[in-house]
Amino acid sequence: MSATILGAGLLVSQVMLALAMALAAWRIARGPRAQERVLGLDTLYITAMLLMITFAIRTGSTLYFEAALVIGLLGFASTVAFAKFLMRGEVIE
Amino acid sequence: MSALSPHLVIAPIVLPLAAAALVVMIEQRALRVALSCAAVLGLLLLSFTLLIGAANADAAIVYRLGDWPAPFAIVLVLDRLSAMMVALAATLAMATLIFSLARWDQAGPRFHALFLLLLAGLNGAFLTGDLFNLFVFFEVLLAASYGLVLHGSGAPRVKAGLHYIAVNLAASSLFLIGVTVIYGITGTLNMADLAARVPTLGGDQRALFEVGCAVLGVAFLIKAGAWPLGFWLPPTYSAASAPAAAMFAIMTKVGVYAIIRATSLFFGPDAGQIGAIANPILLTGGVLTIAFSVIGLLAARSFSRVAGFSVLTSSGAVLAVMGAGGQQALSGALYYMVSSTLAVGAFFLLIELLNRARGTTAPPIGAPVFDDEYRDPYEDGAPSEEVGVIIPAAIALISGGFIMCALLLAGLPPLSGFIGKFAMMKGLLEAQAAFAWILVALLTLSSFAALAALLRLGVEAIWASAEATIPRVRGVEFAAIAGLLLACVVLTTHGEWVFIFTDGTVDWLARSQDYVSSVLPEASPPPQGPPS
Amino acid sequence: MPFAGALVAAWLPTHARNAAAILASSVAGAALFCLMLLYPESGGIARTDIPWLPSLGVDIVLRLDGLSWLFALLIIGIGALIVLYARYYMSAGDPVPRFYSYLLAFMGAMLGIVMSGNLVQLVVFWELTSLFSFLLIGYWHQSANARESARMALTVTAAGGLSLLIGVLLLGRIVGSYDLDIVLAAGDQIRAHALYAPALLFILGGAFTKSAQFPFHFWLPHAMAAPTPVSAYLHSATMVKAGVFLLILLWPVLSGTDLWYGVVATAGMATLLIGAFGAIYQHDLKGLLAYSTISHLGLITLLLGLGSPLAAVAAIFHTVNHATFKASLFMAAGIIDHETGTRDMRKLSGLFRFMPITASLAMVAAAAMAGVPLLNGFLSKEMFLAEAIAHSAGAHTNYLLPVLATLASAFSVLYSVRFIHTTFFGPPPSECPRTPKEPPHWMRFPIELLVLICLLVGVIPGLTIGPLLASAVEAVMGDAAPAYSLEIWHGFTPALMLSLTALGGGVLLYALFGKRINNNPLGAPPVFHRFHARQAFDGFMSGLVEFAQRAERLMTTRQLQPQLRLLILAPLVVSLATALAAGGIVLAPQLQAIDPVFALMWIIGGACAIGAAHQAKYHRFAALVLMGVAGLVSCLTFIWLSAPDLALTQLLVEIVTTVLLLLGLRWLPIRLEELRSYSPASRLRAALRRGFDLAIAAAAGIGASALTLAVMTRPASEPISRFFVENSYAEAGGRNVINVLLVDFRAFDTLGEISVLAVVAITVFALLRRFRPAQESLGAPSQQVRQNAYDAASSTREVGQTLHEYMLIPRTLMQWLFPVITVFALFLFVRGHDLPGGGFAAGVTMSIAFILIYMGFGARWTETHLRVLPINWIGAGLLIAILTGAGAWVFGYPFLTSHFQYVDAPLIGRLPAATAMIFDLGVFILVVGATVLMLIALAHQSIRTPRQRAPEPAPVDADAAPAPEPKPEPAAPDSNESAP
Amino acid sequence: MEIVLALAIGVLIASGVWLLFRPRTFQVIIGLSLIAYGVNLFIFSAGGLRSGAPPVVDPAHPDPSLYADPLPQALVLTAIVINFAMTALFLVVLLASRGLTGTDHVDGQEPDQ
Amino acid sequence: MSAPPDLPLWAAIIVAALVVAGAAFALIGAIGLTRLRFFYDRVHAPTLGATLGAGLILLASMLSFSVLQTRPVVHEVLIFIFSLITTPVTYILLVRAALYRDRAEANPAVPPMD
Amino acid sequence: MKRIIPYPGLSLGLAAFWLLLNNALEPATLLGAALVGLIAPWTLVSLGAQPPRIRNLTALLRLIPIVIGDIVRSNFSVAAILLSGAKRERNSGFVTVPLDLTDRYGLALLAIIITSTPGTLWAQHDAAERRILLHVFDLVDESDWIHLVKHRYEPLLMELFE
Ligand code: NA
Ligand code: NA
Repeated sequence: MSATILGAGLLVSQVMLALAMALAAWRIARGPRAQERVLGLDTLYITAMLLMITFAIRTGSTLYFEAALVIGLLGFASTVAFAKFLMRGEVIE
Repeated sequence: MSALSPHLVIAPIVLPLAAAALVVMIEQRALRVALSCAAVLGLLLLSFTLLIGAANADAAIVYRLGDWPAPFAIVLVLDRLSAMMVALAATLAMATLIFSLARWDQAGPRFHALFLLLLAGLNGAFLTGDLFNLFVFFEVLLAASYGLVLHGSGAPRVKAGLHYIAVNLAASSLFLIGVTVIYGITGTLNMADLAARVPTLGGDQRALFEVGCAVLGVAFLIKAGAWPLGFWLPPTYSAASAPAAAMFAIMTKVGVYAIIRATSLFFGPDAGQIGAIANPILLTGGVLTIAFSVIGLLAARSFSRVAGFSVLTSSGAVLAVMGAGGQQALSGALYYMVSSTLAVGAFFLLIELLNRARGTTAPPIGAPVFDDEYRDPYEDGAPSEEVGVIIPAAIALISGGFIMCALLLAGLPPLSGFIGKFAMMKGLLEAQAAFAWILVALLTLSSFAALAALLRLGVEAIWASAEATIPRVRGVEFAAIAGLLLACVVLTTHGEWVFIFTDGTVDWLARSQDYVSSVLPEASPPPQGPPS
Repeated sequence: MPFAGALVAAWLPTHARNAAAILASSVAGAALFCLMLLYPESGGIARTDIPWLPSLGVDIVLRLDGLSWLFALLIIGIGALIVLYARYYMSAGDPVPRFYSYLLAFMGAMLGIVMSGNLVQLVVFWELTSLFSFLLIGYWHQSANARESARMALTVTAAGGLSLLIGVLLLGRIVGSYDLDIVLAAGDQIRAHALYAPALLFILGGAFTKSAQFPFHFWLPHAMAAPTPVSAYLHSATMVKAGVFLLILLWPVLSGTDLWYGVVATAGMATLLIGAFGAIYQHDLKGLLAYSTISHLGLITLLLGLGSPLAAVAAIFHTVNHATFKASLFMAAGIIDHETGTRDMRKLSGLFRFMPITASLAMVAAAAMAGVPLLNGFLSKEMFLAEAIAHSAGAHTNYLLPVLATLASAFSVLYSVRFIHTTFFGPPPSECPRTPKEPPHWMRFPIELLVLICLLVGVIPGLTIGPLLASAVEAVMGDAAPAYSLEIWHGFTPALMLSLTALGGGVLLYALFGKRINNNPLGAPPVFHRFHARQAFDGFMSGLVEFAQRAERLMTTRQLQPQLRLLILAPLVVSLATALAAGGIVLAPQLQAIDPVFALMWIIGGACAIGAAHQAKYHRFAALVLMGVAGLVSCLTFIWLSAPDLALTQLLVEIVTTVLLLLGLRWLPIRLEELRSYSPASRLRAALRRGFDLAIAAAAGIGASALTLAVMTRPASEPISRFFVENSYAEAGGRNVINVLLVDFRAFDTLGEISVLAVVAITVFALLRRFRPAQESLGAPSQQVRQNAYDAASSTREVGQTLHEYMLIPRTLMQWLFPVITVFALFLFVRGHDLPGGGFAAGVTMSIAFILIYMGFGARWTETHLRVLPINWIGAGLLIAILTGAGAWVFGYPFLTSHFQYVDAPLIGRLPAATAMIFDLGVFILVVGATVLMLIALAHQSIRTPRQRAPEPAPVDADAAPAPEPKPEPAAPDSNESAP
Repeated sequence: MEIVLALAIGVLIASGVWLLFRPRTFQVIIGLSLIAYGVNLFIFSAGGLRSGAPPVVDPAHPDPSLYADPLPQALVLTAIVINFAMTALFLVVLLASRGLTGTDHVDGQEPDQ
Repeated sequence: MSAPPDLPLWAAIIVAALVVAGAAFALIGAIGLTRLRFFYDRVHAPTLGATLGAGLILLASMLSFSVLQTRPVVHEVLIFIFSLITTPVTYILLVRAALYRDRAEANPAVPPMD
Repeated sequence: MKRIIPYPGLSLGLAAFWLLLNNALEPATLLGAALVGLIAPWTLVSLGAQPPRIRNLTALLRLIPIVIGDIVRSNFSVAAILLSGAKRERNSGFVTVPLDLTDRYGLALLAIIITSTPGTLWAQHDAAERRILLHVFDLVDESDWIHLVKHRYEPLLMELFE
């Protein structure tokens, strides 16, 4: 019973997160401007992180924690690089 | 071999690697030069020790890395073929390094490190007994070759380098796909284990394995420069700096080596039906490659293209002979491969001097854009730290070297190029191999084409412009070329030793079960076939 | 021995004329002495075997029988005379030692041919004579004529040598040996063999090119560009006789068939006539002699072609005779040239008065050439005519042969008479550049000697040439040697009649046509002048080159795209063929249920991959972002499918790659969508090309899908990976099998992989040290320009304030995150052996910490605050990894053998300690170094100062070059490499 | 599951191959990266697909059937690293080419020149 | 796909509710990202997923693992803290870059620099 | 003390970070945490970061629940707006807020708070004019937002850092 509830909840949430990713990807594809695309990518990163955590809950394994933490701690490095590129025309001055 | 330390087998990889690590950190040029020279010299001595060891051993010498049992972890396998290739690489490297000391090693940063890493990659590729590890060392040597082809920079090099890198990156993907299919089907990466498992594959598993091998084979053919996959080769080799190009003479041989190794292990006499797919492809590829090289030689407008197409001739010859069959022919092909590698290496180095004599050295790369640009002693005209004295009678020596190179490349008597071609032709005719006639004709045509091209260009370059500048040739530069040519002379005079060795090698390659039992001593009965 | 002499001579200084000549003549003299010692007793064969390549059946066999002794005598004897002659002929300005060096080397090679006891060895020396002939013809390489002639001669003769090689290979294939004695003993076997015809034709190809037989005769007249001693020696006396020698040598085994007769006799006859006819019209003395040589060679070939033993005897005899009189004629021509400065017969005249001795000698030699009685030429020519008659005697209808033979003889009389008449008689020369006089005596001496021989042989043949000829004939024919007579007088035989007819006819012809010939402006026969050998040859060669270049263009491409198309098509075709040949492959025997989330993820990922492909041309930035999505979905896939390590690593690498590509994007000027209008045709072509590409791409995708499906649904029975799972913890002390694989089981892969990183980082660094950015992107990006302009315009702001404000908050965070990320990297490193993580992941993490600081604060600031020495890190990391691996040697274990145990520490508990961790430390350090090096090498391009001044020539003294910038690259200390 | 992954790999490789044939260097580098994603997934898939069974062994249960095949994963890791290096290299070369030849065409010159 | 872990019913219900709620916030944010029409508006939307969405799901994870391992497992807090700190950096930089560009293009919807 | 532990707060934080990462309280982990806390902050010294001058830690303790509450509340209100679609008229726009806060850490914290709270965005900071530009998702009255920053967050931050 509990497994069913948990399984259903996780499945629903994963599908929702995946849809969220799809919407973010839509934004990336549509743009229209570069900053929208970066924003979409950032959203995608966070959503992917959440998806990883739901997956960890589902498998009961803590082995996926680091990957999620990498997104949380370091994922912004690439979006910051994109943003800096947009603002200054180069990433490292 | 028992007298030798077993660890010597890995030394050809570790020695240059460690030297590279040190060289990277050393600031003083003299120290760097000394270190890399010492390393390569050590490698040379070592490689010949191993060669003798391998020649005297009646089985492969297996080095189990990490002390893990085969076939699980990576093993190094020193047999006659790998020992020969390692020794060949070391010989070429010694000469090339010496040559580069005159000026090329200063034409870009970190030349010595790249050079040593290239050697480590080459030796790793020759020695490894593991398919994926072969990929890794292929990448090491390719990465270093990317560095070397770009060494000195300039638009022609960068243009050619871009193509070279793009093609090889795509080829590496094919390599990975092939390895993956093979692992997915057989469950192993160890080449001996693979050879043992191949006969047990059943049904469409075998078909899939063949597909994997086909993809892998295409990757190898790309590296070997086989037509129509080797278009990248002549432009790249022409654009590369002399030492880089000289080392490239052996790079295509890595592809050839891999094909010989894989074919003899997976498609050998024990593999049954499965061998049928390899030979026609190799034969066709080889024949087309030689034909292409004949055309290219005739059409060549510069020495370096002649050299590049000569590389193709020797690749194509080995491939075609592999495909055509015939033990003696293959032995001749191996001999020819050794000879042509050394000769082409020497010729690439000589081209540099020839061009210098004609006053047409590499085109300048244009004015620097940045103030702190790397200063290229080669371009600035007044090299500050050239090694070695200027030697007199440069033109005469260059001409003499050119004639020897021409004889070697065209396979004309009396030097080793002739002997190699002769041995191949004789073997082909005697084995009554398929397509023997076409091959003999092509080999003859390639001789003629090389001769015609070299005559045309050489007469133009050496005789027609003798009054032009007398080039400043450094002793080390000439010593390097002379060393390689001397090696070819030794190959000529002591050809019998070489043939005894290559005959033994061919014989050894035909006994793939001995290779397997060397690597997997306890696993005489192959694992059971899958329950399919 | 001559080879050794050649080597010594090569080392002599350029102008040591006398020394070289003395050396050369002593070599020749010594050789002659040796030869005398080796004179074969009747029928004896002196033979020395030196093993060379026994496994190929090729040994060095020196073999001296009567025939080869005779030829050797010619080679050495005339060689010695030429050496003497050349001492005076060559001018002091020429590099004479080189000449002698080549000459001696040639002599050696020629001796090698005649003394070869092994056919392959013969081929070797054969090609060597071609080579030295090339060098000698091209000796005066300042002249384009000499160069081109040399090239032509070598091309033709070397190609002939290749043909000979194939012939020899076939002979060896038939007989089973290349040993001459064995081959000679196997005549019947050879003639009966199916390969006889090709073998014969290939061998004739070699012989005919060498001996200038029709249709390969054209190179010889051009070889006259060589110095006259060379012409005398190589192109009349010796080298051109090599072909004849070969025919004589193999005469016992190859002749006697219809094919032999048809080919050899026809070629010989054609050559004989063409040569003689051509010689008549030459105005150049040497040209006349050259064509005459061709003609005489044709005569010899014809004799051999006839196939009868007597004809062969005549051939041998004539070979010797021709060598003597033709060499002396050449030398005489050389003297004339030397003394008058011209060889043009139209300018020469009445020289008898100025150089009577030389003229007399030349006249005698020319008479011998014409076949005047009491001279050696007469004897062999008469034998020839006799054979011609004898041969046609069998078939009474066939009088062609004697008629043509007589005609050719008459021609030869004609040009001999013309030679003598125009040169030595008539009024004194008026157009000569120099006043002629007699040459030094020693220059004349060789001619005197040779003419004497002509006379002696002509008068007392039995005493002079007789024994030599006999032993040569015996060597060739053994017991089958025919009876022949060397008498001058055989009575009024038909041959004598023909001989006299020819003599008379020749003189008559000259009387009739002499004037016309002498005034013929072409210097060539009426029809022949249309055929210019050299032009034809050049035309052929350049046609060949042009054809090759056209074919090459068809067979190759210098463009990348077609190469890549082939590269993708090849595996597709090959693997499809393989799969079909094997009867097809079942794609997916069993499948798992589809996880909808996973499917949804890949709908996104796939769409983004396609989007990236679509956008990459004009919207690079968008393509980069879209590619990032595909990468992220790959990471999620790794999570989904039990590969946390992969997900972790892929994520980290994704981040670094993004930064890297963005750093690069700064140097790629924006591509604007092209507004150019294309013609409909080119648009159609482009559309077709794209359609084709799309088809290949789709095929590649389908192929990849099919292969994936086939492989992954078909688990291997006994994968070696079982071993790793079973032993990872028990034997290697790590729970994370992936990491244990990387640092222990397959640590060697990792060593290679970090080497790749090191190489690439170094290459990137090296290439960027000489980076030449596009002109458009040289300046600061437009954003910076605008923002700085805004700052500068505002009174309350200073330049850079916008940047400062923009980065204030990110900087604060990045600064404080640096230690945090460092600790995280440490964490990943430490736990890697047991849980996801490891040296590589830790290294990339650490480098991201560096990147953040660089992004926040800029390169200059960062490098004044942190010691960033990536190159040294690379070296140190690699060294640590190697030393860890080599540490096992100390304990006698193989490289990279790891040792692990649990250490019981007080208070803390059991700690795992594996040497593999140290290896991983090396990986970590190297990865940090390599990643940082690549990134900052790119980043540094922005802070390099573009040159203000126009490019100027580089300073001559490099050490005095002005220092450019105060050490602009602290990150990459390369002081000894950059300008001081 | 297998179908999804196989299709994914197919799409990645097809997109990459398409870009590989395009004339601009930046297209080629993106193409090579996409191919690399595809190839990495392909290697990874060779061991068969397992969900929720990462190869981190519990010392109590070293039974291979409980874990995903670790070897392809290790191979992918190596491939990722090498691929990263090659991307960096190719990037720098394309930049150098752009600077030296004045065009971002893969052949270093515009096709119609 | 393995079965989800065996949690007590109460925990299962709470965890399921938390993940669904968190995912709902993320989804709403993504919908906003897609549907909103101006860039500056769009930036607000994904904050939902980054804050409450992440918080709820991480809470679920903490609960689930704490129950499963019968000890407090709280390291998910790290993810929350760091994403809370780092996500705004991206947004701040992006908005500033957009401002720059809009001003450069003289977009009237954006306040000028002074 | 400063010579051993240049940034005490960071040391504590990193030690906690280590413990959380390892998710354990074993002796070895504790030792590791101590080492990390002692050593890692030194990397910041070389980066020349000024240690924040924290005056009053209680201000932080008061701030945190306020911020969390605001974030949660804003989440719901923004979610409501997004779900309601275009039914309700909504204005978004920029608001300039004068600021007295000058400490970089204070500013950084404020920026994070404002940006993390759905509905508000930190768009630009003008140090010279001592003002910030915010973007507000649902802008009804500008002064509400100025009030929020000036009276809800800024005093606490000033208390904390200045
Ligand atoms: Na499989
Ligand atoms: Na916000």
